[in-house]
Amino acid sequence: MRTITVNDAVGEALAEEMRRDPRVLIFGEGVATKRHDLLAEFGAARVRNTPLAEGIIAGTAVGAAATGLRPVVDLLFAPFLCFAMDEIVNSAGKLRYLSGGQFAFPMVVLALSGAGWGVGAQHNHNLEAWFAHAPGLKVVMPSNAADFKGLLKAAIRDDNPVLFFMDLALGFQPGEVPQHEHLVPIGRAATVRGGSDLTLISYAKTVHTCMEAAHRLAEIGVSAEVIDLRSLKPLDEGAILRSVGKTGRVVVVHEASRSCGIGAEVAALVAEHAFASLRAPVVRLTGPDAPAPASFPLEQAFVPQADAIVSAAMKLFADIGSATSVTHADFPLEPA
Amino acid sequence: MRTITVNDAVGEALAEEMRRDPRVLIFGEGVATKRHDLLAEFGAARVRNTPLAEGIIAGTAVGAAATGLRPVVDLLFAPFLCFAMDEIVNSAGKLRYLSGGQFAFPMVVLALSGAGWGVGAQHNHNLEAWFAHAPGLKVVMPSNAADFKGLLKAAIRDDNPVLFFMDLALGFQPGEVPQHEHLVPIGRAATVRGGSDLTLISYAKTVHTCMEAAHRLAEIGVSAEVIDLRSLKPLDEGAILRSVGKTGRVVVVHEASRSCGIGAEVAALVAEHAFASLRAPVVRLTGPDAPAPASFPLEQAFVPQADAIVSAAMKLFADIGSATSVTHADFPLEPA
Amino acid sequence: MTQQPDRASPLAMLETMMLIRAYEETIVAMSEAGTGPGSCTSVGQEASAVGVVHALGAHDRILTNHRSAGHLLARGADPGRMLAEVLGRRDGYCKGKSGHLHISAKALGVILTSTIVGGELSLATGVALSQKMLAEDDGIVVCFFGDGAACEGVFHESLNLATVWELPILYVCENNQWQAFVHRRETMPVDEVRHWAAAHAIDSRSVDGNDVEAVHAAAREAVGRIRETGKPMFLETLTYRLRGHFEPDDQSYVDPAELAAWQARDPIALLQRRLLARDELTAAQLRTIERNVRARLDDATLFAEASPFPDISELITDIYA
Amino acid sequence: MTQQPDRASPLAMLETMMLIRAYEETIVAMSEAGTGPGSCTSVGQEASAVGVVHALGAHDRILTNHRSAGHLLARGADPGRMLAEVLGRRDGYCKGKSGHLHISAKALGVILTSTIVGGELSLATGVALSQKMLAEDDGIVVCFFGDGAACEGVFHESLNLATVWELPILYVCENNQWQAFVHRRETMPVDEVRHWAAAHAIDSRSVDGNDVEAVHAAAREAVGRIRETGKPMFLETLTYRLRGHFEPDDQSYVDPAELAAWQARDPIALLQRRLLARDELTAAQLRTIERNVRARLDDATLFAEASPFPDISELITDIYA
Ligand SMILES: Cc1ncc(C[n+]2csc(CCOP(=O)(O)OP(=O)(O)O)c2C)c(N)n1
Ligand SMILES: Cc1ncc(C[n+]2csc(CCOP(=O)(O)OP(=O)(O)O)c2C)c(N)n1
Ligand SMILES: [Mg+2]
Ligand SMILES: [Mg+2]
Repeated sequence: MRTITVNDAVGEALAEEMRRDPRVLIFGEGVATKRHDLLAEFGAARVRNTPLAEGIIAGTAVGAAATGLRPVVDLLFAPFLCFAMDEIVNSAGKLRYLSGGQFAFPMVVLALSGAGWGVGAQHNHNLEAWFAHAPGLKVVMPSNAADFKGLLKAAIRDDNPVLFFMDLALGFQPGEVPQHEHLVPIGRAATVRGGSDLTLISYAKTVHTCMEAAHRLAEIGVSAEVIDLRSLKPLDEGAILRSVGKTGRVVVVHEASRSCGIGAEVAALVAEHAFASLRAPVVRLTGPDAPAPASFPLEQAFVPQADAIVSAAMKLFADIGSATSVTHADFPLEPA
Repeated sequence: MRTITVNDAVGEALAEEMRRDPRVLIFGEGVATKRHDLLAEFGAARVRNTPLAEGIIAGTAVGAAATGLRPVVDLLFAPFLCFAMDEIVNSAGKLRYLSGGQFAFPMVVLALSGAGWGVGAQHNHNLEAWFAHAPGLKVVMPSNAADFKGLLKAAIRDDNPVLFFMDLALGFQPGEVPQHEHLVPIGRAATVRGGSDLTLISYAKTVHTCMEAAHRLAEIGVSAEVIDLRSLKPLDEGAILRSVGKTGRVVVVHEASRSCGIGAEVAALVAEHAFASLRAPVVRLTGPDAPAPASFPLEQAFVPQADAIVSAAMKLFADIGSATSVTHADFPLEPA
Repeated sequence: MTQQPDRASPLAMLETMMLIRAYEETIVAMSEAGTGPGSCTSVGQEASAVGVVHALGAHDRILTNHRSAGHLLARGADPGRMLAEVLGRRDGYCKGKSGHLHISAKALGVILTSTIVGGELSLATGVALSQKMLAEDDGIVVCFFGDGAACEGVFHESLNLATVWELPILYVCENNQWQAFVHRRETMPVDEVRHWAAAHAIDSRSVDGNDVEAVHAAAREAVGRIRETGKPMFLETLTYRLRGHFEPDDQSYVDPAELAAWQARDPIALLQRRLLARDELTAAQLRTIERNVRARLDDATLFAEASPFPDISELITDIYA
Repeated sequence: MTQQPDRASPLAMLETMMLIRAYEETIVAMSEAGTGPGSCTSVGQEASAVGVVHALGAHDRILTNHRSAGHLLARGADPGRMLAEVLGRRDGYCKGKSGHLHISAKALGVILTSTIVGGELSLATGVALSQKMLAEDDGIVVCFFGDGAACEGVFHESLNLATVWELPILYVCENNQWQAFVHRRETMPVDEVRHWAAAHAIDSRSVDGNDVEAVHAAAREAVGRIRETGKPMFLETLTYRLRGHFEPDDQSYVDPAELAAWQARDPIALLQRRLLARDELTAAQLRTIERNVRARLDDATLFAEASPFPDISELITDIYA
């Protein structure tokens, strides 16, 4: 084991997979400028800058994937995916099915999101749930360097389109990553802390917030299990249901907005398939249903904090009959 | 009261609002060709054909809305919204907030979706949940002629961007529509059938399937309440919670796919805020996590049917401890 | 890559054009009889499809759109499997999942048909990148699209990337003067899309799209140039959508004079008259072709109608690889 | 709509350019000191902003992008409120919610700033439609964007719609040779975007973007023509991004010779030299302007830093109207 940053883990995964398989290539706006190590090693045909046009970047990846290449495209910030939805959703996600299985689309789309840079909602928008709602795609969003590396390598080897979301705030976070070949299978959650009284479920940077909350809960005698989903589609339903079967209490935490988010899916899953085990309301703690502001204190307040997790958790041990709404910073339920 | 089709109800709403407010205009691919009655009455400046380019159609609406017009744009089929996501989500949904409230975006986007025409997944994709997940937007999806008319009129009068989804299969469905001015407020669900044993929650064409199921359930002594959500954002959380508070059992039904769909939001809401009332697992019955096929029998099978609703409902009256997965046509939980 | 000489012959092209017409008429008849769905026919545009596709080699690849029957049949697709697909049957090229709008046939090199207008343009660059980076031969990519698709921004993005990356693509714009229910003149300031293409520093030409020999000559030249230079080219076939946008369509919004003028230039009748006049075709030969084509379509219809619907379990197959 | 004569004078333009430069230098200093965030500065592009904006009337409207400080200041925006916005403070033009990337100032007619590259192009047509349908005067719309934005398909969609609908838009492409970390020459086959614009049958010109008098003359002519004809025009200002894409940026990827050549053509130094040579400016006057500008920025900084952060409750206001 050695400690490297998330950004370095991503760089290693790309280099190793490009070394292993000559069909892997990477392109995007500024990719060849920024990843000069890859350019130097693999040459200009496999590491390419593109014109500033997300639609054709994604579309080119889809067409290339269908015909033998294994492209990775860097679309920079998640909101820019809005210019590539047709290519990702209507083409990559549907054309295998519509062609009766004639084509496969082994491709990876990289995108950043999340608070931490003060750049506002046109750069910071957690859109992962959209892709979990669309057919034919896979979605991952890791929380630590080892998973960044292992999941990116798995994504590149996957024969399906994989959306690889990178929480911006994690880029420089160091973490232990095995020296040897390291793959993390898509579709498998990680139980990052064992516990028996309640389950905190999250992904990306709020996993760390959940760990902090779990730590504090432990101090007051509550044993919280923490699950890092890692893969948002396919979701590791077994891991979720097993944990809730044990604890009977769930708080789902993410920065993305609540309505129809990943937390809604997890809560709905639990409410259907772990109902008999549930001992308290299923609580979601999410970012507000607002665009992300640039102003530093507002941006910080946007993200669920450990305090809120702890107090949401504590309420689950109150009398069920009196359980009331526990939402992030007590925002009103309705947008209006 | 008189009986008119959904399509006619839409036409009436447009004409009445254009008559009432000279700032209302409509444009899109073929709008002036297809709506020649509107063209004749309101002229070429307010009823416009456009080039075939959804991005600029939506963007033009956003820019016009910010500066005094009240545009309605017809983007035809929901998958084509993929070419207009930036304009709808990043601009219309966020620029009010990012400008500190300087601008408002009174505009309506029309889009069709759903089974019934055998045209496959690039024309038929129920995407309403995406917009419920994005900030700053409203989303409606009516089930009957009166609501189509009343909600479209309300959407045109709303000072916010409203996504107005039209279930393709309903176009020629007749319904009673008041002769006089008829507005339906956005954000209010309709209890279309009262009941005490369980709540069926749906929107668009599957409301009718729920009604059929409720009818059959009544025959076997089960009293089902049916809620037509109509507005998907804002969601009428009060109406949902009140009904579940009474019945303690819920089946949510829609054609859109399950993962992070509207049903997930409803189920999660109930699991958090009506937990104490729940007497059985919260069940979702949705279209499969697949692109929509063209082949007629497959397309039909894609849509939740009354049989499945009845049997899902019946299972909720079995012993809670033994409650097991009830998904549409027993599809596996994971996409892989 | 050499052409089978007979594929390039006017007679071979006539037969393919007549096959396409007969196929589309079969679809229209089924739709009118209520035994088949509506569809976007290529009636009137057969010369464009055949002139281009008959100029391709076996390793070249094709992307196409919602009005694809001509391209597929010219490429040698089996009308029986196509009809089966249109009817949503198990033996269709896509197991019935596509229906008529996105038929692709990988074995024939007909890759990634998209009915999102502009979709084929966004995908073509990637297919060409594979040809350039992986192919052992000098295969090129042909991307068919309409004048409407050229209004989507991705048209420009595609042409620009193909130029900048030097991708071997023949862009074929079938300018049939209509974009669903909107006339082309309402959507662009010039009559020919080639002006837009030329701005991307792409060699851009237009040709009478109803004259199959002219289309074929232009396509052969373009294909040869692309193989030589590796760079993209743009060819516009000026033609007309003789039937409506989607069956049934009463064309009430169409100027009857314009329609009549183009009907008088029906590409099939035009070629028949010309070949008869040049003594390259006899009335007897023509009748033989007609009979052959008719027979193929009758067989195709029988095949398609006999093919069962897919099993319901197919609803959730072919989603992930 | 008549111009204040002094706005059009070279001296007035010089002062605005110097104000912009001083503003950007303030931001850079804050960013280096860690008291302010990074940002996309307009250093080197002041002539383009000032030449165009000083040619506008009060009822004209502006859309701009991530590199907007010059456009805003030239329009008369208060540097104090701008800095407050950059720092995320309550007194910023957008209450701190925008930060530096999407500052808009409705009262000044600076409408809908988008940091989605191409966003401003997609919105401009709608603003122009309002001008055309609602405005009582002959106000026009100016849309500023970069050479990178011209690579987004929506650029073409916007120009085409403006042509077809005859919308009063002056498209100003600030071609600064860079698109974040990619040189313009890697992304397009020609040196000037105007070739793409011209294909849309739009009157399209380019001008030395570092010569404010040339820009101003071209803009005045264009604005006049648009008021007269109601039709769009395209003006490209050929200029250079003298600092990096986003502070801090070491520009290690930039060719030093290219950078040096453009530094030698710094638009502010160029105008100063010219005015001194023409005896339209004295050294003493220049010092006065420098002092004025410095004083304004000092005040602005004090104002901005004194402005409080917004209350946390602001997180969920201004979402819906
Ligand atoms: C993105 C998108 N927008 C709109 C449509 C609806 N539509 C289908 S075909 C068509 C017209 C296309 O015109 P053109 O590209 O010229 O092809 P043609 O039909 O004339 O062959 C339209 C608007 C679509 N399928 N996809
Ligand atoms: C749709 C989109 N893609 C990418 C980006 C990231 N980005 C911000 S500015 C920029 C370069 C823009 O180049 P240009 O339009 O020439 O403007 P300039 O920065 O040179 O002024 C890029 C790639 C973005 N903000 N939006
Ligand atoms: Mg056409
Ligand atoms: Mg630039």
